[in-house]
Amino acid sequence: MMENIPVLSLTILLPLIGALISFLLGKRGHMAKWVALIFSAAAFILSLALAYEFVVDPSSAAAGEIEGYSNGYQYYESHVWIEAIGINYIVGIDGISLPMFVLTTLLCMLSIIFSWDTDRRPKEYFGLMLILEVGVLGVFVSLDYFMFYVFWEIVLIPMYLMIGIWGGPRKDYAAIKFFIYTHVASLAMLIAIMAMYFEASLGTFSMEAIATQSVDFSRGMQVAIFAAMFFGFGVKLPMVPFHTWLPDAHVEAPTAGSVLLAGLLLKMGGYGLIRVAIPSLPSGAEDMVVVMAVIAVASILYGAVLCLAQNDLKKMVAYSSISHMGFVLLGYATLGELGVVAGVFQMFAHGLVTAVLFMMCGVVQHKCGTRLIDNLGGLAKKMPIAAALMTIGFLASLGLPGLVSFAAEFMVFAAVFFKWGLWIFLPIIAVVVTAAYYLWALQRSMFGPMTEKIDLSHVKDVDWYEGLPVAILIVLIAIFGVFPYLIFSRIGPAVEIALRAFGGG
Amino acid sequence: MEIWNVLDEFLPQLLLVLFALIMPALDYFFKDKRVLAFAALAPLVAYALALVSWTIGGYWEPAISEPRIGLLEVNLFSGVFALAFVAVGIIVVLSSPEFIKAERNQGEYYALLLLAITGMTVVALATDLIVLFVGLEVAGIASFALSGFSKREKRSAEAATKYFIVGGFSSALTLFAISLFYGVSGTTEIAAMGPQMDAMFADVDGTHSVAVLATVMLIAGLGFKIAAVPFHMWAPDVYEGAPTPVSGLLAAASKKMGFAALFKIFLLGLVVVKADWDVAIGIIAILTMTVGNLVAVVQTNIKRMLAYSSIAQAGYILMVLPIGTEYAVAGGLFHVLTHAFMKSGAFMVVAALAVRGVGESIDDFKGLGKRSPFLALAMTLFLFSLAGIPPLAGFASKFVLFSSAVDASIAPGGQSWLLWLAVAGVLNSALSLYYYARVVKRMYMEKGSDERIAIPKMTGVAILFALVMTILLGVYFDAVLELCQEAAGSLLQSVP
Amino acid sequence: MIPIEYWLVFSSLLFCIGAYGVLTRKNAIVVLMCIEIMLNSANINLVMFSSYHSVLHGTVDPSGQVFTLFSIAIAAAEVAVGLAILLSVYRRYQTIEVDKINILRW
Amino acid sequence: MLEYAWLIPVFPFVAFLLISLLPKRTLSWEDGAGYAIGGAAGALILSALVIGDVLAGNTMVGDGPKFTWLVVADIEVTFGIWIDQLTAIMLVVVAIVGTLVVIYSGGYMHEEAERRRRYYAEIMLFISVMYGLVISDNYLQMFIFWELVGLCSYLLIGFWYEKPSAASAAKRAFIVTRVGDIMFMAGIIILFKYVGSLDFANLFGDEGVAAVPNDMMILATALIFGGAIGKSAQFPLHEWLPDAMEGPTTVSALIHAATMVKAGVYLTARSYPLLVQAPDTLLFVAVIGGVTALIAATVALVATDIKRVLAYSTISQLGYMTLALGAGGYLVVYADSAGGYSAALFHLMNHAFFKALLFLCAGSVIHAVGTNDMRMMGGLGKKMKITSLTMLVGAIAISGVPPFSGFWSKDEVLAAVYSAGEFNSLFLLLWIMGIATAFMTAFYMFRMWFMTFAGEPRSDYHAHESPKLMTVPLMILAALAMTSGFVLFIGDGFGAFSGDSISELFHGGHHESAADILSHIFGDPLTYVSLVLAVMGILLAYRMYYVPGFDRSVFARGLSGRLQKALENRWYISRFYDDFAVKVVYGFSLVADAFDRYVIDGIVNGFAFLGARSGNVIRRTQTGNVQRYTSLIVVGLCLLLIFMLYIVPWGGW
Repeated sequence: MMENIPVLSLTILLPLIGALISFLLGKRGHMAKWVALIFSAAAFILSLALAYEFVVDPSSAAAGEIEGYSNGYQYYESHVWIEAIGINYIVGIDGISLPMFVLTTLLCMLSIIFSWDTDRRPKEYFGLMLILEVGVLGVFVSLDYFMFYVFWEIVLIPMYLMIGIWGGPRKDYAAIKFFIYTHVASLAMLIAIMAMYFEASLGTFSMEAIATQSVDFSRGMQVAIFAAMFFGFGVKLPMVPFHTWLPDAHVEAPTAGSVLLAGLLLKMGGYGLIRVAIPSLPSGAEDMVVVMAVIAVASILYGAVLCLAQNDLKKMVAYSSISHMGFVLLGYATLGELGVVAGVFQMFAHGLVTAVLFMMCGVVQHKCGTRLIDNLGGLAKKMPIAAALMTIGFLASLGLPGLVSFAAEFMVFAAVFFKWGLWIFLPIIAVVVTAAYYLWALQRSMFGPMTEKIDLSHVKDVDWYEGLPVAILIVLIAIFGVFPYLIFSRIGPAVEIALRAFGGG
Repeated sequence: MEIWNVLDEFLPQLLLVLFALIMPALDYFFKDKRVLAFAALAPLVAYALALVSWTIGGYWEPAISEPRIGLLEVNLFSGVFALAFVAVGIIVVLSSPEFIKAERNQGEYYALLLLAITGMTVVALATDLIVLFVGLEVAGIASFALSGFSKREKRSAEAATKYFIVGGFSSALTLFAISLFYGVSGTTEIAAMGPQMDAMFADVDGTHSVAVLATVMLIAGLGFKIAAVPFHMWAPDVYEGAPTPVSGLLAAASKKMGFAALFKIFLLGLVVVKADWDVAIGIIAILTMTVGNLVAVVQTNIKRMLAYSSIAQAGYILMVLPIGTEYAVAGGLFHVLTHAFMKSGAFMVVAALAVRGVGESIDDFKGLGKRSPFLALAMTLFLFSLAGIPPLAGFASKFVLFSSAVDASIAPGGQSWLLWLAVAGVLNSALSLYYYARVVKRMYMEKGSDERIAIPKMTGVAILFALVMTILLGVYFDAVLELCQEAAGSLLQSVP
Repeated sequence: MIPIEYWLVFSSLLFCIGAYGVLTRKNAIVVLMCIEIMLNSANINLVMFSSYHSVLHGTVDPSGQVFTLFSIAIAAAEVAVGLAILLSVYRRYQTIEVDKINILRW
Repeated sequence: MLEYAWLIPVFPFVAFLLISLLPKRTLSWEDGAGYAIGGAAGALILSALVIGDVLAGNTMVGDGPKFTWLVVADIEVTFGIWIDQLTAIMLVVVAIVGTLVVIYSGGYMHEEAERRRRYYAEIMLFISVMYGLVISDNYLQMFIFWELVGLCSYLLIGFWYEKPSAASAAKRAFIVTRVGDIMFMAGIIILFKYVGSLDFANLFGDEGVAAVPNDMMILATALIFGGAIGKSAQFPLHEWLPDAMEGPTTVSALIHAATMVKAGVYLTARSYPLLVQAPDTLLFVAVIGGVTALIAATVALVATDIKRVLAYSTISQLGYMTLALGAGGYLVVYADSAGGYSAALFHLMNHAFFKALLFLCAGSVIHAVGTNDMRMMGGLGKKMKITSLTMLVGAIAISGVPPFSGFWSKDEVLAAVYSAGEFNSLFLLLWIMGIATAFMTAFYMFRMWFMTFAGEPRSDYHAHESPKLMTVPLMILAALAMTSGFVLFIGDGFGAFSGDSISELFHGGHHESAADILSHIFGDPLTYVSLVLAVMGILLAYRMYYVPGFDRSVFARGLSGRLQKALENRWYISRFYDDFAVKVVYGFSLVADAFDRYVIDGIVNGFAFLGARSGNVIRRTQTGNVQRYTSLIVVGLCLLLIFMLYIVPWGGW
């Protein structure tokens, strides 16, 4: 069905075209949302088709049977870009990037729907969103370091502008903090990339090619490069103590911005670790295991404890992201197939769940005019659907079995026990704390008597464009909670390849 | 006849000087002063086309005739620099007529502009200290006059005075340094200096110290041109006071001339004493980028901010000297090229706004995104490019530049301290993002006047040219990077 | 023949005097003159080294002397431009004392 | 039939989906009550068929249909169904009580016009996942449903979410049980590591058991029991259950008395093959059970909220079952007898019936009176004949008066504990605690009954008997409470039936005839000890709460006064948790937040500030005086010269 079509490139290109059209709409700014919807939906459909055609376990099929197959990657495309220093345009997708890829197109489309009532500078708003999609998609399929970095950085600008233009009261501070903090991290990664390029001295930036050399780098070199990469990816993740850009960015960002920030941008960090850092630098990863584990556990617990103290719903959700992304890192830190697969799955799960949470925070903000828990209360009476959706979102996020996060968390815990035994009791405490802050927040904002601090007389329930994306996400959360196999089976073989350097995982 | 050989290699410069000389006449004959600009463009475009078709297109090769008299050499290294100078020249000339509309004696302006560019190209071509010094001075004197061109403008006169005093002082330092080098080497030919100095060190006691003294004075003298810390103080004042297109010329071209001289002298003539100066220049590089960026953060005048940003950029390029590999020089050349476009572009946006009566304060940029989407977008891209955000030109060249430091530090037998140059570079890039983003914020995130701004046509063309190049060199820079590598090779292959 | 050290000391002194003048004198014309002194000290060096090398190598080495001619010409041009600039400054500021010319700062 | 057992939860689940998703207009008959009853009944019928199959001797242990949940590396997690005698007992309970409660709800929830729909949806979801929990064939699957029943409990406790106390109680219930849940999770992860599978079939087999090292087995079983502590409200995690009474009474009856809280006991029973490998854990189980039984009973003595009395009673009875399981494990290990095990299950089943009955009666009373406070009631016996009579049946049953069901099972439990004393004398102490509990149980049950139904009304209300929809289930349950004890004598007897599910663990396994059992029970003097104590409890309650003129204020003075105060404050356990949560945990989080804001973020902002500040400082050096600039050139030149002449030759780079 899709032979000889550069599907990946096409999927990346579509939002770019959409963005350009959107910017050039001139006086017809109100059309921007349609343009954005059409192009993002087209990208989503393409990515779905791609996921459908994706061969689940490439190693079981004969290599020749899969169109565009190369060394674990499907839909592989390779073109020379800058010959002088060996930069290539290489894209390909495997089981690790596939869930991220589809998640990206999905969340972008849903965010666009969610933003349907945006009437402030819609051209720019939707255009930037599509640009962001281009960047994120590019990151997830790039197989060339230079390209990877370029896409990685492209993401920053639209997000900076989104926070800065459509943000809340402290947007200036938050936007610039986000921009510079994550940029510093990217630059650390950049230096690591340079070091890998020269140490491998192959004259190419191709990830696969460099990986063949980098696994044999000296231990010291590996640790140094890994540390730089870890910092670069970890800030994005974000890990404690380099997380403080996140709450600020989230609190000020517009809802759709938060959704994409938490749903996709954080995943870039986790994705980078497993795509680049860990498989390419096995000795470095092994030496840094303790650091990774300690930071991961610290993120999980610290993030969770901080959530308890938050008064702003969105800030709470932001801190919960820190906690949940800690599971990703913890999974990776085990360096075993189980943990890594679970970590990747957790990224996917968190992407779905956190999108719901931020959207619901947005709904509360739009309808009530405030997100401060102290000012809320008893909203379930006024907006029952919103309350139900929010409850489901919170439950999903606290790792309720049957919803998508559980499988990931459970497997991460299992992997941790397999590797470190009874240390498991440290991160597992977070499960209780997580339940505590979510339910407490729910109790104070949605339940109880109706608040008198704000005027609730005109508060309506969710609008269709708010409810629909959330409902779609919730259905997916339930589906993948009941059938995690669908994703796990795809991640597994890819992770197996990624962990080859560790002697069979 | 040897003299004809020289003239042959010197043809573009002659053309430039010729046009410079007829400028006053043209000024006298034509009422529409745009004619002057087009006349000034003619030799520049011709030179540019010739350069492009040679360096990138490869359609012809300069005929290098033997025997040589050893004052000038047309090679790819000089070609790249000349390309940068001419490109900036074109951009500046294009945006000048609208900016200096109200001034008298516009013929002089273009004449000086052409002479300045002539001087710069001479520096790029020079293989002998005498010619190099002459080139420096021609460009310098022309730019002193240029920066004072807006005679009714108090700041312009002040800028010229300061530029002139500091510039004269630095010329004296340079000349004295050159005289000392001549003393310890017995030659003024750059490539021959090294071996002769080596022989001298062995023969005569104390000559090494004299060479070090001369090196220091040369660093100071040329450090003035590139505005390296602590020889940079004049730059913000002059860039602020000078007419904006001239500021663009100073930041984007005059500074590069300093690098042309530095690369030649240090990498060709002074490699024998590299151990003496490499750490010092490394420290200066780090200081330069850091101070430039730190002070840029607190500026309120956009031209001043861009001036400090130029200082910082000079720090990046200065890395090349201590690294000294071919790859590093390629990165330096590449950055020279990209910086020429993005910095001159940024200055031209300021110039275009000034033409329409918008002030130079960063606050005057409020709401520019609404008032003039094109100028705002162009400015955004120039600034992000300066900050090194992909996929823009500034990123590509910085990437090569910084990676050369990494390369040199991890290569077997490399000097590991060079890594700190890369680290300082990236940290400074992040720091610089702060003030660039602040301008972007003013343009897009803050409300200003609603009045739309019509873009001055010729300046608009200049900006568009710079913009296209800024994007192109970021997205597809294969040919240019290859050229820079070859150019670097052509410089370093003559190292004895 | 006068030993080379004498010449060096002489030119260095001249250079320092010039530099000192540039740093301390308020009058821009005097500053300009001091710059000329500095340039001339370099010229002395060039001529001196030229003859020194001629003696050392036994061949005539004219490049230093040629250089001096060029630099004298350049210095003249510089003075011309400099005086013009000072003139225009005087028109705007009614002074040529360099420490009064300081609206461009920070 | 057994392979279709997975359909049991599907019925209520479909009902749940229909009720929650159908458009409002389509959904008829009291907002979904019809679908709910249909779903529950469908499950009931299917359960009955399955139970019939099990009674006929068929089981499905580890050989049923499987569904792959996920595959990672060499680990495959599959879900399936597991039907044995233990499952059947739970199915009986869930099916019968579930169906009756749903029917009863039709009357009870009549006035909740707007919310009935949500109620039915949630209750259907609960029944569905409860079935799922019961038929799970591995720990992970069980854990999933385990959490889901917790979720339903959360939702239903918070049914009247606008009441702050309800919202708070719901949250508490979830969080406290979650503490148990993470222990459960940790426990199964430990097993997962050593056995590589979570299927009961693999875990309980000889290979599975042998694969786990002894200390890890103790830890794992103790942790799994930790899950039971949370869910079955055992000490010290029992305080959520009384709070959970904020929910509708039907919910209390179904979830917080008959089914969900039994899940912990069920889990412990299910884990028997592992528990018997770790006698230390068994002892722990028994001690927790005994302590729970006693403590909860003491608090019930003074509770004035009718539902809280029942809640503490539930905790106490659950403690009984746990105690029996602990003792039963000892019997299995040392005496090759499944007596304690089947006693626990027997009590589980009986308790489900009579406690559900009691709760529903209480619901009927509350429905009529509009308050939970027994001090406001009194004299309801005349107005609510059916309710008072059925409740009396329940009270007698729980007090352990023959021939009602409670007597048989309670006696079995105590007998098992006593005989375990032979192997560890601690059990004798536990037996005494059990006996004391039995006495107190009888007392507080009749205290409740007398306060509610006897005497004169103590406040102004217009009580009336509840509608048929409510009283019929009451009567059915009353009948069951009277008779369910007799299953002891049907066929091979309940003991043999339930013992079959762990029959491979013990070797004695002789079956007694009905006459043997009877003579066994009534031939044992200990039976009379508990019987007499129960009767004394009833009489004491009669004296204190029925016969007028008894001055209860004597208890409010001195030591007993302080004791009473402690009891009224629930032994201060709840307050301790509150203080811990608010002062310690929340306080800590506030400190952490301040740390995050001012220290970690402070450092980040500090860098920004430092940058701007130093920028400003450097900027000020630029005075505009050109001679300053040239001076700086000279200074720089000198420094460079010094550096290059003296430092570079010395430095080691």
